[in-house]
Amino acid sequence: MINKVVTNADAAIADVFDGAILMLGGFGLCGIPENCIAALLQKGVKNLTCISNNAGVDDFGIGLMLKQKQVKKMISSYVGENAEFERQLLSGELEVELLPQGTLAERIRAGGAGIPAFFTPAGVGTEVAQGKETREFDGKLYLMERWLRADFSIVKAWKGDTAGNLIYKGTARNFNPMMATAGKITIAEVEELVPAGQLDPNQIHTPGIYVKRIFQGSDYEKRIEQRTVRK
Amino acid sequence: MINKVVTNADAAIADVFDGAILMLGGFGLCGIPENCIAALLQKGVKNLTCISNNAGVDDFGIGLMLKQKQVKKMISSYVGENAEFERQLLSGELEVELLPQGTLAERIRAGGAGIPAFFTPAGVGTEVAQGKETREFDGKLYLMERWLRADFSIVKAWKGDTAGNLIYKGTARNFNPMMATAGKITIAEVEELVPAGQLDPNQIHTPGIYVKRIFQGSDYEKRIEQRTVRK
Amino acid sequence: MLDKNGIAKRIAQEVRNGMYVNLGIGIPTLVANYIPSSIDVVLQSENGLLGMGPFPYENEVDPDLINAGKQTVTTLPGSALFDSAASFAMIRGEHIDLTILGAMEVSENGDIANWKIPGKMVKGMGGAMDLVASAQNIIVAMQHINKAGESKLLPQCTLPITGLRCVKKIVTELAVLDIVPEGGFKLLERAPGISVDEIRNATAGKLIIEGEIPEMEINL
Amino acid sequence: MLDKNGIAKRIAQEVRNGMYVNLGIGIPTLVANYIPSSIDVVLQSENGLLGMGPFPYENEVDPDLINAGKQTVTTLPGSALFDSAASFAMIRGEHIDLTILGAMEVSENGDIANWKIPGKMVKGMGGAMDLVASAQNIIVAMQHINKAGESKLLPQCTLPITGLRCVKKIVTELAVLDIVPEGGFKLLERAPGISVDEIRNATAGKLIIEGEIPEMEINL
Repeated sequence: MINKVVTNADAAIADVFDGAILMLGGFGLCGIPENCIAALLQKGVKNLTCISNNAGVDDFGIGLMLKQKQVKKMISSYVGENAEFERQLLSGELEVELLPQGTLAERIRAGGAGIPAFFTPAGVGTEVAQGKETREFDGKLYLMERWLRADFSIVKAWKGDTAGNLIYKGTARNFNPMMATAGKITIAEVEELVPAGQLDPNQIHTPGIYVKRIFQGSDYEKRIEQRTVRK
Repeated sequence: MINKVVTNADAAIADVFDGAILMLGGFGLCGIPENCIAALLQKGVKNLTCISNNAGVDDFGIGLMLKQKQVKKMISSYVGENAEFERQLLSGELEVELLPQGTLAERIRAGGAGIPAFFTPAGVGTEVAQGKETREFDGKLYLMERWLRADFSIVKAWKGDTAGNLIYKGTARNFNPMMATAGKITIAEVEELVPAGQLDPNQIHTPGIYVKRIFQGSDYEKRIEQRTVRK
Repeated sequence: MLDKNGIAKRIAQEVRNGMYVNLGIGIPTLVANYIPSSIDVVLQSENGLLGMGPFPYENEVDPDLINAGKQTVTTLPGSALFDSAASFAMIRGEHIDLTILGAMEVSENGDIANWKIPGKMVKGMGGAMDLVASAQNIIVAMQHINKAGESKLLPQCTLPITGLRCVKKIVTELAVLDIVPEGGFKLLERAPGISVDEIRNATAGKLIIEGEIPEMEINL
Repeated sequence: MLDKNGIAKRIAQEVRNGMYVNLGIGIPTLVANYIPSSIDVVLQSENGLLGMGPFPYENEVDPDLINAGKQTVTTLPGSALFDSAASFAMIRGEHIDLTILGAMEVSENGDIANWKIPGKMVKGMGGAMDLVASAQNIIVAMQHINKAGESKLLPQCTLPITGLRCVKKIVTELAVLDIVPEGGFKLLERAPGISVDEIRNATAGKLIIEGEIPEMEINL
């Protein structure tokens, strides 16, 4: 099986260039590629377009890249937890495109699946419909939405093997599997990297064909945004 | 958790009516719902439209339903292993709509996912394009294809739980997961039925929400079409 | 007059055995606390979980298991996890029986506005536009009156729309109302101690009152 | 002149380290036998398997594990299984590096016909139309001449089309040819013992011959 292993996050993101379009997995801070984000901060690459459901918080996740002004544009469904984000947006330093979450997810899937456009009812009659074709099927209105693709997709999984196969855990799966399919180059960081053959082929969430580079990450913080417990 | 268990195949398909549109899982004879097909033969329901990648062989699978003249129309991608099929088709007793396999799979997924139409490059410039909108995106031509939905989707899984969650094995997965999402009523037969809570929620292929009725099948024959071995 | 928990309790009475339900952030999340244990209901969280359980005990907290409000949660036996495309396929494909969410405004023909206030920082629509465009049955949990004292039940929404002609029922601190197909808020129940006149005064859109309007039956 | 295994052997030389490859039914399936063990290649079977291994030993036969030709197969370490929608998402999304399939006719602009003969029973296109519409690189394995003695390399296809302008290379019992962007079969190699004239006589479409045409290097 083809070996996709690179040594670490720095090696994995070495060719990310100024102005690149990135997809970054995660929902809130859950399932984000912490190691690669740290490496992108270190590298200081700029003018990025980041496709990610959220924009992190002020001091973690994509929020750190915003603070360093590495991001030119965000394509997201919800960006509400971030004061620096708000400042840059109001000052015009940052551009934002907001999409319904299901539309964002499906546009990314479509990018990976070679489907240039599809119809969804989400956003009909709203601002989201501006400039988009509206069409009726069986008596209901739908918007035509285009695929999304990226120069680099950066995802985080729970387990991975040297052939690039990935398994996610819990709700840390979220946008990671679709993004893995939609990047020209897909980079995966995993908590546990095993030799090819140790994962059950019936249970692979992302087949290795989509992953160009894989490495075992370290020091995962897994910060919780809303720690809610019962007594 | 909601309990979806019914006693057997007869109970599961009791309300399948003459003229119903059925989806039947399987690729060739691999992963077909053997118990439900036997029950449909017994029940003798007629004028069915069957959406299934293949049409079985003369003496197994959907081929048996053809022999009993229960099928009015097949929607498939490949129907080549069946002499009775050929006879009925040439005599005009049977109607057939042939679709590219990926288009068939995606139209079924779209049916389950609430996407009334999407664009695919498969079939551009061919007979399949007749009557369909052709459209250019980024310099490449695509066909617009509509969703497929069924009155009943009948699928076969390896393991299932009482809440309707399903796990498939090997290439017996094939069309079953998409079909499970696209039926008004989805019926699942499984080789092993376990109480809710015994399957790992990370490893569910079909979430229980899609399954209306589930039962543990029996006497699986699992006939092999092309037994090929090495010495 | 109902408090937030009262609204949640009343909405919980709408939940039926065997339903798959998506609960929005805020009051809708509280509904889970009041669903009778005698009925089987499965909660969907659109970040990729079916069969959501209660908040975890301290020693059960798992950062890889959150709900759409980013709160730590648990899974129940029979739950399933999936990706965001699969989750919204489930929503868009109308497999969810009931969606309960909050709103800033609802119009008498069922339009809903709940994602954006012009001039204020826009946080985004998250999954709300997908949910309202596809749900078979939508109940809105909200205050009848906004902080400026203005009705939120309007002839037409004034804020940017989230979805058209989708809301079926509204439960507020004052009343339970259905949106009828021909347009209008049909008053079904009064909150304890609230008069029809109080509801009429708080409703800017077309209010339909037929016969005696009962006070709701609810254990507060 | 090459036999079927010879054609498969020659095509195997086109496979590069790190490629993901889809092999059609017939001669293409034989290609797997001749891929050098020194290179890592992953075979995709469009019924839902990546990392297909050789046919099983008798005691390994599993009816739940077949290839797209319905033959029993095995999986290799690092393989993955998936459903048909995911499989064709992989194909349609152009993630497969090389597709090798058979054909009844190929035209000089790369059109392919391989699914239907008018007047004969139609078996269906299976996955062929998806594969040819999306593959980055398509090699056709076929006989140069049909059973009636007519060329299968034509100015235009006469049979119903499977896909337009998609074939990149053809390997027959007589020759290796590229389809060039401006149209035409560019002769690259002769099969052992075959002359340029023999190839010219067997090719009805525009044949491009530049300089000396070497005999192919192949261990038969």
